[in-house]
Amino acid sequence: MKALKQKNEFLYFALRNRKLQIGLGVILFFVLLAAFGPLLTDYEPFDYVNPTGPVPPSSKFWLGTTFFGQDVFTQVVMGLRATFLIAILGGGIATLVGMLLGFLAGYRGGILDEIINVLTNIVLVIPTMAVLLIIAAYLQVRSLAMESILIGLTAWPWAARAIRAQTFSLRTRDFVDMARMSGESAFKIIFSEIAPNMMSYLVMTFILQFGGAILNAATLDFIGLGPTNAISLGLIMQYSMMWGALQFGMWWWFVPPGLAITLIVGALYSMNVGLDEVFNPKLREM
Amino acid sequence: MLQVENLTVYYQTLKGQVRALENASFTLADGEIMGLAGESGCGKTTLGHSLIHLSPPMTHIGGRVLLNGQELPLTDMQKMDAYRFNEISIIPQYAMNALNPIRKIGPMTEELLRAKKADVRTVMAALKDRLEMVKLPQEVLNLYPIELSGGMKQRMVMVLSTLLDPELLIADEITSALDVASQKAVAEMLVEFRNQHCCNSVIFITHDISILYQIADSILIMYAGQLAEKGSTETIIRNPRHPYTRMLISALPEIGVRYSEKRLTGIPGKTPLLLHPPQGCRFRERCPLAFEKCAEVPPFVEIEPGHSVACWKEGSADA
Amino acid sequence: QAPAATTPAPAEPTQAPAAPTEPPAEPTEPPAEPEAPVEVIPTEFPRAETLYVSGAAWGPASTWNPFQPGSLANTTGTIGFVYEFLFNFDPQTATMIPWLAESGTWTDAATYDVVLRDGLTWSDGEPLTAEDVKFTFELAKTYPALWFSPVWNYLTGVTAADATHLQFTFEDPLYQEWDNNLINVPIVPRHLWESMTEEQITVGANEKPVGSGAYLYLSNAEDRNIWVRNENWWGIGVFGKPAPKYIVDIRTASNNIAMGMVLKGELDLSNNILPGVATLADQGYVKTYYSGPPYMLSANTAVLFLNTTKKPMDDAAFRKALAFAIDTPSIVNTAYANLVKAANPTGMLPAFDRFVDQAVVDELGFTFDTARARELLDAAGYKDVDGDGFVEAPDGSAFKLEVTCPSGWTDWMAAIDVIAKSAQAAGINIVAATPDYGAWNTALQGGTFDMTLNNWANLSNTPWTLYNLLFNHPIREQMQSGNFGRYDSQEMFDLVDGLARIPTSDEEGMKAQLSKIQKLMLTDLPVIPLWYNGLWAQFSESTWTGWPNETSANPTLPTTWSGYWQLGGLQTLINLKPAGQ
Amino acid sequence: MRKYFGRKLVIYLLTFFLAVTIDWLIPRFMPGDPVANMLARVSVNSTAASVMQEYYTHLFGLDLPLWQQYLNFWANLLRGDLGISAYLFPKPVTQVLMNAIPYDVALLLPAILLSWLAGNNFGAVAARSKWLDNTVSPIGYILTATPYMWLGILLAWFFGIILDVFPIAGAYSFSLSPTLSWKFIGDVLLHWFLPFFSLFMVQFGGWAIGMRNMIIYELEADYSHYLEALGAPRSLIRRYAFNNAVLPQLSGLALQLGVIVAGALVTEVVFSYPGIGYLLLAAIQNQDYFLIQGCFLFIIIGVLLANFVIDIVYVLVDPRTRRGMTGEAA
Amino acid sequence: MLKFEHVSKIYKTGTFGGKELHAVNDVSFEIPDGEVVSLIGESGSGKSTIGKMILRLIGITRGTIELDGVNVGALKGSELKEYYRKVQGVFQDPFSSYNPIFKADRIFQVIHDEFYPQVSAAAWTEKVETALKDGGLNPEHVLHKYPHQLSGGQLQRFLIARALLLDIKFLVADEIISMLDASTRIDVLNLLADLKTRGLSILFITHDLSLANYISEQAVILYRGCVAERGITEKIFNRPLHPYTRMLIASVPRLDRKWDTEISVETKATPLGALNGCVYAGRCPLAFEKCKQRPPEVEVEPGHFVACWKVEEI
Ligand SMILES: Nc1ncnc2c1ncn2[C@@H]1O[C@H](COP(=O)(O)OP(=O)(O)OP(=O)(O)O)[C@@H](O)[C@H]1O
Ligand SMILES: Nc1ncnc2c1ncn2[C@@H]1O[C@H](COP(=O)(O)OP(=O)(O)OP(=O)(O)O)[C@@H](O)[C@H]1O
Ligand SMILES: [Mg+2]
Ligand SMILES: [Mg+2]
Repeated sequence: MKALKQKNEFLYFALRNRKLQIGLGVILFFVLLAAFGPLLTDYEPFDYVNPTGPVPPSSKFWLGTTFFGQDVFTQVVMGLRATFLIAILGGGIATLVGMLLGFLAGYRGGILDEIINVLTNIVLVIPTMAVLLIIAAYLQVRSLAMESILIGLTAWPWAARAIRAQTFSLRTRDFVDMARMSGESAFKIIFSEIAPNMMSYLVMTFILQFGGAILNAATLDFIGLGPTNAISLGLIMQYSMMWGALQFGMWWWFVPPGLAITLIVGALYSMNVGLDEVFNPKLREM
Repeated sequence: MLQVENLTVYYQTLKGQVRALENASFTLADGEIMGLAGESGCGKTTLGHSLIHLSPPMTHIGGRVLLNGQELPLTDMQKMDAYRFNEISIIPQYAMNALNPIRKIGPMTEELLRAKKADVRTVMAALKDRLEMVKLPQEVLNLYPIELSGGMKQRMVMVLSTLLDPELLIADEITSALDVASQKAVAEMLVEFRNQHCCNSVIFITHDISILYQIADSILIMYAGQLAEKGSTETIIRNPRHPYTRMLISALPEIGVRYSEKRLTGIPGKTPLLLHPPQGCRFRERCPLAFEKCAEVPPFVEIEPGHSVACWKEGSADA
Repeated sequence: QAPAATTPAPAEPTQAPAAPTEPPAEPTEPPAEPEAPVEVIPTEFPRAETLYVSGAAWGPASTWNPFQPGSLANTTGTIGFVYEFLFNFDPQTATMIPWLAESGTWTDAATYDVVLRDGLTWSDGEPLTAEDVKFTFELAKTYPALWFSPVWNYLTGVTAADATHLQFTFEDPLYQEWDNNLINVPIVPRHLWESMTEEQITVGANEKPVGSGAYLYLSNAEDRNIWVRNENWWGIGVFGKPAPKYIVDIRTASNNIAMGMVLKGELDLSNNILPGVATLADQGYVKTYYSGPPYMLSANTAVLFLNTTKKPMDDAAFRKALAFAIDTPSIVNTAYANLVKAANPTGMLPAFDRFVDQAVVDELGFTFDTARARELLDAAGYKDVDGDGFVEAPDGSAFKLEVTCPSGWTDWMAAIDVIAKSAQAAGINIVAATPDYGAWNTALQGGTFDMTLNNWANLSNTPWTLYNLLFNHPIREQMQSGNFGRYDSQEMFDLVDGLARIPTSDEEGMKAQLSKIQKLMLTDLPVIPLWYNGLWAQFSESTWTGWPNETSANPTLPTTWSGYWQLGGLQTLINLKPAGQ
Repeated sequence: MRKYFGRKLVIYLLTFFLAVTIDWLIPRFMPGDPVANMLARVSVNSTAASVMQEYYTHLFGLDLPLWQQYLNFWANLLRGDLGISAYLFPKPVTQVLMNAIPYDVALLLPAILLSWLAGNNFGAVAARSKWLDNTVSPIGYILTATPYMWLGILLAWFFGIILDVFPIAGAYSFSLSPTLSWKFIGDVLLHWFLPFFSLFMVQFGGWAIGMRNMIIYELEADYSHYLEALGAPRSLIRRYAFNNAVLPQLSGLALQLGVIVAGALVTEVVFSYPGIGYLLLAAIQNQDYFLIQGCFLFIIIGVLLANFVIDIVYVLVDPRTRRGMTGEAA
Repeated sequence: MLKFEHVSKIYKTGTFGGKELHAVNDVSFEIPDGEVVSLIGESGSGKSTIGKMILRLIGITRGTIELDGVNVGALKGSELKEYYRKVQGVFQDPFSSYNPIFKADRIFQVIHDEFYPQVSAAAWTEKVETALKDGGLNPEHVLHKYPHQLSGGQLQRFLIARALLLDIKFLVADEIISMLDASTRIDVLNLLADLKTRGLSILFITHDLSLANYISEQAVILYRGCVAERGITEKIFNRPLHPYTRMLIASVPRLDRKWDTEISVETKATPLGALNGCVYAGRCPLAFEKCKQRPPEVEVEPGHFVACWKVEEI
């Protein structure tokens, strides 16, 4: 109801919200690491750079080396890139599909809504990981992009549902009726009247999908259904498990990738709640 | 008997203080139904709330409130609990949503009473009678709030709030969302409650003066966080002294009047923002009678017994 | 289970024959005492009497049918513990060890006489006779779905003269394959199997196996198979009594869990691959067969199949150059941390050293030599015309090849990486790719790959096994049993078929034939043998001693892999002694 | 209410039908031939290979026309027959699943229920004071953000390797046979604990955070303000807020089931715990499409059932669901 | 002229449309050109539903609505857009009629983009300013502001100005003053009334008879989707015949007279008035057997129709 004032207010609160600050900080750190990390290392992720096999972190190998003498730092940095790629692509696709269906169902209502609703419910109830496993197993050579698309295409239901609910409640607002009486098309109404009002919501949806995609990808990778032609944080963990990192105490092999995922996803969640507090004055007091 | 003395309540916000209630002083006699009227945002709810639930961002700036001679510990949340519900009660503006949606009404009431250490058995018995009074069937106690219509919920809250026969009942805009027929029913019920001593005195907040004329004993007009005029209903309606009151009343479409015959007019201008209210009389900008003196805050003075006005034109000078 | 590349496939041609399904209405009279121990499952296995092993089972036990195909024989003791063979084979000395048979002789070129030992019994107390052996072989005639049914292509009949005397008659016998069958066809009890349906015999689970062997099936769970010693085993008097009363065969989720257990002494023998074990062995935490590199015996040859139907792999000169380009020493050092050793260019396992024609190898063999590879390429017309650092085909076309192995087989992934890199260094544009196992397998059998690693030729009693894999024929649409690169040389096929027909006793004949094969192979080089995968074995001496090692007088194989019991695995158990004794 | 269930039932049935159909497609459209894979390593004489290939194809019914395979699949399914596992040939898939299911139930039921209960209560407590909130919330975020397998790995490393107090693989010791002895039960619990605990912790974090946020919303709801204005004790207000906040948490549980199942899957992999997850992984690695089929079906049915139970519980606790919703199609 | 002929609106409620809700039930009336017709009734009586049907924001279940002989219900696409040039609406909640994240004057821009793309920006600005002035607003004070920076009254005037930009013929004004303060209410009402002079017809929706009387020529009293009484406002106001109308009038809080506490606003609902009967029967103090049938509309005096079985007795 109070747009301009609100915008400034949002910025004011956003800049002061600890959860948002911390979340953004962590994400920024990892994004920078993913972007510029490769400049810091002389190795390729799969190169056998240390002939003596595994060594703990040192000035030469910042995060030690794997069983085969590959540089863990390089792998993690490249894995981060994969992680962000999947998160953006997968999370983006999920958000997009969710938005599309959510808007459509919420705005159009009626039989279309019913159909989308049933579809959403079905996809919600089917355990996506199981489906992912199966689809992933179908693909002979799996790429990061393929993995992202798969994740995106199975993760949209809750977003669709939430966006539908939001759209539904916005649709009954009088300004939508005003727009219809102005002869605006449904498409225009959705994207220029309804969507802008849900911006905060959409952003938060994307953030959550972003995090969800990372976790999903890690799970897939870990059980060996990740990309067959790239490195990822989940794969690093899988290899570490497979090659006795636990038994041989090579903590530097499995701690960094998991920690990176945890921190990134944790930061995203933190941002999400932070944003919620910014957008929702009721929560600010706490 | 309620005495409010120089009560000043501000909202603390990031942009500064919203001076929503300043220097309010008035008394409310036993059994009196006092209407509290004024434009939206003038501080009616603030006044009502500050008497029962003065919680952040509301801040108590000054003044005190005496109920039957006893000063209320307005700022002490814990101590106030002893008064709330027992002595002072409220029917909130949001009555439609005031009930816990997932609890049946009967059990919820019992739990509340038990938590307030009231004599549950007697009160629950009394509850049955009161449901009768508001024409609600006994079965509502076995229903969930969503199974009630809006009007029913409104009345249920009314019954609930007055269960412990409070000294003071604050009814905040309980008729505003209703159509004329329901307005009448609810307003009459409230009077009936007072008559049956379900509550002693009532502050009836509304922006609809014509309803006050129907049920209130006295009317208090507020303008932009300050008291403008208080007097008996007849006085305020028939013989208002504050220019604001006058204009307000004359803007009401009288029944039977037709546009084509008599064109009514409203009050030009806008209510000031209470974040940085103008100095002096806050009505000054919209007032046709304003003069230099109005740059000072006019005192709220009793110009005749039971009739107080805050206006330089009507105050001691002119009277 | 971690699909460690080189963990041996449960058996290969080792596939053994049938055993009983649920004993259909067991012999009514309670058969002797031997049954007793089977019924009693102790709540806890006394450590001192129990041998814990791992690395053999690929999945939970599902079948005790000794005739079922290799990768299904997860219950690794079924063949070898419960069901036995006419002969065993000692790969160290390359000798056939009479087992159920007391002797086997070719009385003429087409007649093979077998004399069974006296006093053989089934674990239900029934005697094991020539009729059982005859019955077993004849099953394959009745049911072509049994893996050894092709024996009837040249076997014409089996007769049992009496309880211990059998005669096999042949038409054009494939001696080499026959020997292989002697050590791989499990003999099943006729009195129980006779009444079984086809389905029970071919695909039945045979949940209560009755065999003749040293151990009996006790119980199983998802991650373990438990065997108990057959106190009435006929072989106790002949070979000695295996020391462990119980054998708990563990399926460890990852090879490293096995490692951790060996280190703690919870596991006596781990047959899992574990490249890092070299360090631990050096420091004495675990024992291995050799105390220094390569630590392990060799179990099979890892070869690089080249798809000879594709360009430029159809050019022998190119293949030869590639062989010189591959940095096998790096594979051995890096990917395996010296747990393996480089293969002989002929692909022949060390046990068959005597069959390698050194002269041929000296003349036609290859070693890692980038410069030589470049020379060869240049000579064959492969030149870098466009200056991208990679050579083009003689016709000027550029090419980019893929070397593959299944995804997740980390040691092989490391190996193909080395292959690709070293080939690139020689100017051959090869990249590594790791498809899923299923996709890899499809490409392998369908012949759509460029080049890929494979090691399906396991240790056996004859070099013929290896060449049968490498030059399997005829060329069909789907190559399931070898020759994945579709090397089409009638000459070679004839040579291999000829080898099959040379009696195993005719060493000189075999050598001569093998020399021809090796010569042709090293000339054409349709496959490039790279290294020997190890017979991964690391053991603890905390509970059991007497493990075979390089210093043992008669070293046996320290393995529990399916199909290896008859290659010395069982003998290893017999040689064990409780620690401190 | 009946309509509510009617609608749910339709969705469940539809889901089931769809899932089963997808399920049926699995072995038929996966790359490679399951039988070829199964026989891949049998390097026998090539004549034997093709005979066996044919024999086994027939055995799995893969030589029938597709529509007939599909109908057979349904018919068999309704008889509880899911075919034969290729990887664990010749065990029936149903039997293989039956061996694994107890472990899943033992792991998932307590982990889901306890973490939900504990998380919600803990979150409600956390919302109570700033101090608690500031300590509990970050931990909650970290926990929910933790990939299941990573927490599993860390726990295994710390408790299993460094402290060496818990076993990190299997369901019970290799030296024991299943019996009803205290020793065995203790051993089973010891093996159960870490996988359970890691599942528990991740979910716990999620619920705690969720409840914390929900309850803050609820404490700002009108009914809470009303009770406050009536001077009701904090305890009552909190209780009501909690009761209201629990509802979205309950539907959240339904939404989360899929994720939890995935979590259990990888946790089982980390701890080699012989449940469905572990089995499914083995099935995938061994290209045992029939077993994959079975695992998937089991997961689907499990999740559907759990959803159904949650739906029923939801209706019982939330009066609002019992009234039909209205909607107008413009 | 806008003509309602046996118009009904049935909402399907419940998931699979199991239940039906007759929000508007067989309503017929006319709105002559240049007249203000009030639609009066308590909450839920179907007033807004009628308004929205005219505006084509919801579908018409049965019957026809005609504007100058054109069937409104059948309009599609560009026809509908043309229709909106002639017919517009203003709603109850001024704040929710604006998209909160845009400036309030965006509504004018939208009209420009959709209906007058050929008009130059400068000319348009001029047009807007004129319209605002017509609406009693000072353009300088109100342009380029966000909705929350304007008062409810200003926002409602904005909406009226927006309608004026379109040269409309017909305006639906749905409780446009009920959320406004007493001080501004009357001005908006006056503005509305002034529009008549431009030859506009208005459907004025309210629950307050005195407001209807103030502004309109004709009134339609609606109860639960059915017309109870209709005709010339003055006649109805001075001589209400339907028990419902009487109750409504008695409920209006007046400043000249206190409520007659004898007239009960509510009687307990009895199932007497089923769908096919008189819908008011359940509450009606006069209800009797016959009320189980639907009473026909009777013209009791010229331009005054009542639907009540007891109309003769009253
Ligand atoms: N929580 C708050 N924070 C800051 N300012 C507030 C808050 N609540 C109310 N105000 C301001 O205090 C002033 C008085 O508000 P109050 O709610 O008492 O008005 P009111 O007379 O009850 O209005 P209405 O008729 O709309 O209910 C208004 O200007 C409002 O903007
Ligand atoms: N989208 C909808 N779906 C189902 N029922 C509806 C819908 N919209 C309105 N109704 C119902 O139709 C009836 C008439 O509603 P309408 O909004 O027209 O009443 P109204 O007279 O405008 O009331 P108010 O004075 O409260 O605005 C009500 O009972 C309402 O509950
Ligand atoms: Mg208020
Ligand atoms: Mg309405």
